Amino acid sequence: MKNKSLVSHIGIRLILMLIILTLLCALNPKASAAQPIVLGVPISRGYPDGVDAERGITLAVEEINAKGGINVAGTMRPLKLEISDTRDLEAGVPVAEALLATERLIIEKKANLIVGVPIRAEAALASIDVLSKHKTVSILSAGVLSPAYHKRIADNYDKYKYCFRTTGSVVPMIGATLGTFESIKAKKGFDKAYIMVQDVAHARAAGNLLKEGLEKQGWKVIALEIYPTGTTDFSVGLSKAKEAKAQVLIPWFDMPEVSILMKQWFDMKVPALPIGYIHALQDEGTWKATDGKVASSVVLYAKAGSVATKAIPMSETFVSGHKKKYGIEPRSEWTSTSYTVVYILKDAIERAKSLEPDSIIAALEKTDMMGTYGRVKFDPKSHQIIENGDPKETAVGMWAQWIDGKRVVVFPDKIATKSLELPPWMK
Amino acid sequence: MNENIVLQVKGVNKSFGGVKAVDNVSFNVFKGEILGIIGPNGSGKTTLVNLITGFVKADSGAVFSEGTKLTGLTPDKIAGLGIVRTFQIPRPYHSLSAVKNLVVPLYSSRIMRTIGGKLGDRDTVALDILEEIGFERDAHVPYKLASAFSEGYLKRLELARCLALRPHIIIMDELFSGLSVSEIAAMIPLVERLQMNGMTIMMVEHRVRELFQIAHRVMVMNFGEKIGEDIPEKILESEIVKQAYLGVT
Amino acid sequence: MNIFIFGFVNSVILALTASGFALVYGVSRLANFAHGALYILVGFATWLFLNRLGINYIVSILLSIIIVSVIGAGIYRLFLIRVKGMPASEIIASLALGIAIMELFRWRGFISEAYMLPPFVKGSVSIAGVMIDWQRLIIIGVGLAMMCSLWLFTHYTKVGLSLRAIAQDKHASMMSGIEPDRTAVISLAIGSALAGVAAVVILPLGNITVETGYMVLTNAIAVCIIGGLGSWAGVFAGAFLLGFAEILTAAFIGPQWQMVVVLLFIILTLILKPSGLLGKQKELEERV
Amino acid sequence: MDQKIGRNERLDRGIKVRTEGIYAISSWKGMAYALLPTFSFVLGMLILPLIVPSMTWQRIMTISCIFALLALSFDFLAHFVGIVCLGGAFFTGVGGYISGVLNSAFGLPMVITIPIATIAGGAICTLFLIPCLPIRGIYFAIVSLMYPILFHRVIQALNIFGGTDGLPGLATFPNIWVELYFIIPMTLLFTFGLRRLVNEDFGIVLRAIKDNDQAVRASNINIAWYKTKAVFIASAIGCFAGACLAHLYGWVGLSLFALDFSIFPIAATVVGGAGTLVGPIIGAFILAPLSEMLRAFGPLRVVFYSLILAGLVVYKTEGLVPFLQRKYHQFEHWTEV
Repeated sequence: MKNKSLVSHIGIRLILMLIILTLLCALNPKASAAQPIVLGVPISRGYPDGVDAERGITLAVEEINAKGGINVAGTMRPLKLEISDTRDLEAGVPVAEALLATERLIIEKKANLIVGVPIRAEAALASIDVLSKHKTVSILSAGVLSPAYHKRIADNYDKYKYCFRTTGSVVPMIGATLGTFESIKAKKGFDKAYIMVQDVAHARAAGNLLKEGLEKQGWKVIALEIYPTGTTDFSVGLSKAKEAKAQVLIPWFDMPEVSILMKQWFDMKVPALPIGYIHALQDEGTWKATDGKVASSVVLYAKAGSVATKAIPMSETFVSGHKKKYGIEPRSEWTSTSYTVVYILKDAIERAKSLEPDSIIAALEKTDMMGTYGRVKFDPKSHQIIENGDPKETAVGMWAQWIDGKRVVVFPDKIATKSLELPPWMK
Repeated sequence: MNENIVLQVKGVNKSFGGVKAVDNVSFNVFKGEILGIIGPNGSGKTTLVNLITGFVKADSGAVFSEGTKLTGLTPDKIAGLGIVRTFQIPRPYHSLSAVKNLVVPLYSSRIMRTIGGKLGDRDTVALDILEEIGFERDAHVPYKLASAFSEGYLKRLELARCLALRPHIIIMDELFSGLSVSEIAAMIPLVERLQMNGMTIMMVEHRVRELFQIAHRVMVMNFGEKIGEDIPEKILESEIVKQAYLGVT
Repeated sequence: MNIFIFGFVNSVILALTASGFALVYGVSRLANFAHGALYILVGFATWLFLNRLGINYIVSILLSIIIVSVIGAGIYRLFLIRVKGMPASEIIASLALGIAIMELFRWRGFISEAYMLPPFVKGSVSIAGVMIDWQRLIIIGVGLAMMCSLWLFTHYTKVGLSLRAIAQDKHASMMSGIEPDRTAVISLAIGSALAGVAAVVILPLGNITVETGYMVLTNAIAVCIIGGLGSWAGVFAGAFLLGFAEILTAAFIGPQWQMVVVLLFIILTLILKPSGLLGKQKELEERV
Repeated sequence: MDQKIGRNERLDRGIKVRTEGIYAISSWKGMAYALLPTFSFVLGMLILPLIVPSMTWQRIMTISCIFALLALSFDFLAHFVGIVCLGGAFFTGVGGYISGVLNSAFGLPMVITIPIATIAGGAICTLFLIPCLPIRGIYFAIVSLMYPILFHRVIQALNIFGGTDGLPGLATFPNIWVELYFIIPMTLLFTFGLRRLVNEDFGIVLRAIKDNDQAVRASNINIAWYKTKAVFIASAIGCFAGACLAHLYGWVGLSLFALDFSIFPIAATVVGGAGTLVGPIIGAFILAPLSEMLRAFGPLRVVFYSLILAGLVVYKTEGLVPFLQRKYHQFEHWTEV
C-alpha cells in the first residue's frame, strides 16, 4: 500500500502548489501609473502574420519614442506597448480567448488605444462589440479582409464608430486586381483562367467577385475550386487546369500549406502563370525554402510597402529600418500596415490634442498623410481606408513577382520596377 | 401442449466456430417442478441457459413459454416475461449496498407494470426480500457494500435479485458451487420453500448428491447432447450416465 | 488517368502515416494518440539538424528517427505503463502528451512556412502523360516496401509474433515467456520509427506545420478503424479506400468536401460494422 | 536505549453521523459537521464574484463556469455511467449554434433561445451518439472526439450559419452581474441536481449498468434506453454551457467546436477529483484562472494544462476533493506501538 499513498502525495502536492500559484497571481500589483500613452496590441503571437504585425508596431514605436514620443497638447508623452496573445489564428482555439485578451488589455493594462486587433475575421468581427462597449479607439492593421467588417461599422455608425481598418477589404482589392488582369490580357493575350480559393469567408468572396469581373472582361473562367484549410494535395485541380489549357492560375490562400500547391505546380510543369493572393509566398525566405520552385509566381500584397519601391519614399526608409533591426526584409504586407498605423495614430493624436476617444475619432476621419503604402485617407462613414491604383492619391496594393531569388514589384504600373515574366516552360 | 408445460425447448443447437456447444436439445418443463440439469464440464449446460435467457442467439431451433417464442428476444424482454436466471459467477453491483442492489430489479418495467409505482419505498420491499433470503434485518448487514460479502451471501443476493422480479421460472446456474456444506444445507430449505409457493425451478448443478435430494426430474447432458431425462433414482443406475461421467466403458 | 495515379499516391501516403499507429494500436492494442506529434517531431528535428547544425541530410534523417523511437519508448516506459489496463486513460494520457508536444513546437516559434525539407531527388518525370515528381515515386516505393516488411515482420519474426500474441491473449503469452512491458516498449519504439520514416518521406512535399500533426492523427485513426484492427490487409484496404475516396470527392463533388468524407467514413464504419472491413475484433460485439 | 517506535494512526471522527445508512442527527454539532462542506462550497461560489478584484476576473469566472459545466457532464458520464465521452466540443458547438441561429435568424430573446438550445441540442447530440452506445471499448471516445471536427468541416463546406465568419451581434446579457448570477446558480443547480439524481433510483440503475451491465440486463431493464437518457442529460448540460457561451460574447462561430472544450474539462475533472461531481467544478475554478494567467506565454498555456492532465491521469492521483474529504473526516495522531 506504501507506493499508492506516496504517489497520491506527489499528485496532491502538485495540486496544492497550483492553488498557491492562483492566489499569488490574483493579487498582482496594479500597473504603475505613469505618463506614457498605453498602446494595446492583441495579436496572435503564435502565427507568422502576428509576428509580422508585432515587428512593424515595435519598430514604429521605437522610432517615435527615439524622437521623444507624441506631443499631446504640448507635453511629449512616450508610447508604452502592451502586447497580449489572442491565439485566434489557431484552429482549435475558441474566439472567447481572443476577446478575453482584448478585454484584459483595456481593463487591466488601461490601454488608451488598440492597434493590430485579432487577425482572423471571425475574431475581429466579434471584437468590434467588445471594443465599442469599452469605448476604446482601435485601428485594425493585420489580416481581416472580409467586407463584413466595415459594413457593420457603416450600418450602425454611432455604436461602432470606435473601430477603423487600414488593411483594406476584398472588394477594392479585387477592383485593383481586375485592372491588373486587364493589362495582362492586353499584353499577353491570355483569356483562360482557373481560380483556386481557400475555404474561408474572404477568400470565397474574392473568388466569386473575381469570377464575375473576369467574365465581364471576356476571360473564360474554367473552374472556381474551394479548398478546405489544411489541404495537402492539389493534384486534381492542377491536372484539370492543365487539361483545359488555362494560361492563368489564380490562387487565393492565406494558409501555410499553399507552398504544397506551388511545389506541385512546379513539379507538374503546369503551363499557367500563378498570379494571386498567395500569402505564404510573401516571405523573403520562400525562394530558398522551396529551392526555386516558386520562380515567376506573382504574389499580391494587400498593401504596398513591404518591398521597397522608389514611388513611395516612406517604404524605402521602412524596409531599411526593418532590415537593420531584424536582419531580414519585411515578410508580409501586415508589417508595413502595422508600421504605418502607429504613425497614423501619432498624427491623429497630435491634431486632436487629447486622448479623448471622440476627438481622436474626429481627427482620424480627417487623416490625410503619406504612409508606406501610399496616401492614407479614411471613408468617414465606414472608417475604411480608401484604396485604388495610384499611390499619390490613395493607399495602393502591390504585385511582386519572384524573379531569380528576389521579389520585384511588377504591378500596378505606377510603382512597377520591372515588367511581367513568364515561367520558362510557357514561352 | 397441455396447460401445465411452462417452458418448451425444441431442437435447439448452437456452435461456436466448429465446436458444437448445444446439439439438437429438446425438453419440456412442467409447472411447479424442480428440474435438475447435470453433465460433465463443457457439456453445454451454461450455453443452454444462455440460449433460453437470450444472452446467446441460437443457430436453430426454438424455445417457447406459454405460447410466446423466446428465441430472438433480448435478455431483458425474456426477464420481463418472468423467466429469470442467476449467474454461475455471482454478478453483484460492487459499488452499491445489498439493499440498493435490489433496487435495480424493483425499478424494472415488469414490477412497475404488475404492481405499479406505488410500491411504497423500494428500500423496504428490498429489505423484505433480503430477510426472506436470509439476510439479518438489523441495521448493519443489508447496508454493507456488495463487495464486502462472502460467496454464500453473494449467491443469496443473486437469488434475491431474481425474486425481486416476481418471476414464475427461475434458472439457477450452479447455485451450490463454491459453497461450504453448511451453507448448502441452509440454501436447500430456501429452494424448497420457493417451489412450494408454485415457482418452477431449473437447477444446473455439479453437486449431484445435494441436487438429487430436491430435484423431481433430472436431465443429463454430454458434449452438447441430451443423453437422459428421468427421475433421480433411475438416472443414478442408468449406464449412459455412468459412462458419460466416469468414463467407464 | 491522373485521378488513378494521384489516388494511388494519396492512398500510399495514408497507409504510410497510418502504419505506425496501426502497429501500435492494431497489433498490440495500445492507443498511442501522440502519433501525430511524433510525426511532426521528426520533421522539425530533421530540419533543425539540417539547418542549424548543418549535418548532412541522410545522417540527420537517421538521427531524428532514432531520437523519435527513443521518445516513443520513453512515452510508454514513463507514462503509458501505469495506465496500461484502462483504455480510456490511455487515450486521454497519450492525447494530452501529443498536444503538449505539438503546442511546445508552436510556442518555440516553429510556425512559418520557412520550415521545409528538401526533396531527395529534384525534378519530375511524365508517366502516361501525367507529370509526377520523383519524390512521389519514392513515396510509393517506400510505402509498398514498408507495408511488405511490416507484414513479414509481424508474421515471421519472433518479436513480431510476440507483439501479436500479447494483443490477443495477454495471459497465455505471458505463460510462454513473453514479457508484456518489453514488447509494448518495442512496439511503441517501432511505431514511432515508422511515423518518423513516413514523416521524412512525405514532408518534403509541403511544409511542416503543427496542424499536420492533428491531421495525421485523424487520418491514422480513420484508416485503422475502417480497415479493421489487427490485420495488415485491413490497414492497406482502409488506406486505399480512403485515399481514392478523397481524390474522387475532390475531383467530382468539390475539394471542400474532401475532409468531410474521411470523418463520415469513420462514423459510418463504427455504426455499420464496428470491427471494420477485415478486422477480427470479436469482443466488440456483446458476449457473456 | 528505548527508541520510541510509533506510527501515524488515522481515526474516524467519532461522530455517529458518518455511517452510510439511515442516521438521525440530533445535536447541532452533528448537523453542522455534516452540512459544513456543502454549505461552504455554495457560499464560496456565490461570494467569489464580489471579492474578485477586476471585471476581467469576473469574466474569467463565467468562463470557468462554462468549463465547470462541461467537466460536470464528463464526470457524470465517465464515473457514474461508465461512458468516456471526449465530445465536450460537440456539445458546446451544437448548443452554441442552435441558440445563435435562433437568436440571429428568428430574433428570439435569450430567455427562449437558451432553454431551446439546451433541450434541442441535447436531443440532437444524443441522436448522433446513440449508434455507438452498444459498442464496447474506446470507440465511443473516438467517435465523440471526431464529431466536433466533422461538424466543423460540414458547416465550413456548406457555408451555412455564416460559414467561417460565424454569426456576430447576438443578444448579450445586460451586464456582468446578471451574467454571473445567472450562470453560477445554474452551475450549482446542475451540480446538486446530478448529485441528487445519482442517489435516486434512476441513478442507482445507471451505476449498476456501469458495474455489471449483464446483471442489469438479466433484471428486465433495457440498458440502451437508460444509457440514452444518461447521454441526453450530459449533452443537455453541455449544450446549456454552449448556449451561455454564445450569449456571453454575442457571437457564434466555428471555434465553438475547438478541441479546448474537449480536453480542458477532463483536466479539470482529474484535478478536482473524478466521481465527486463537485470536484470538477473546483478543478475548473482552479485551472481556468491559472491558464488565463499564463496567457502571456501563448501556446505554453496549452502545454501546461495538457501536461497536468497527462501527469495526473498517469499518476492516478485521487484529486483534490476526495483528499479534502478524507482530511475532513479523519484526523491523524502519533501513537506509541
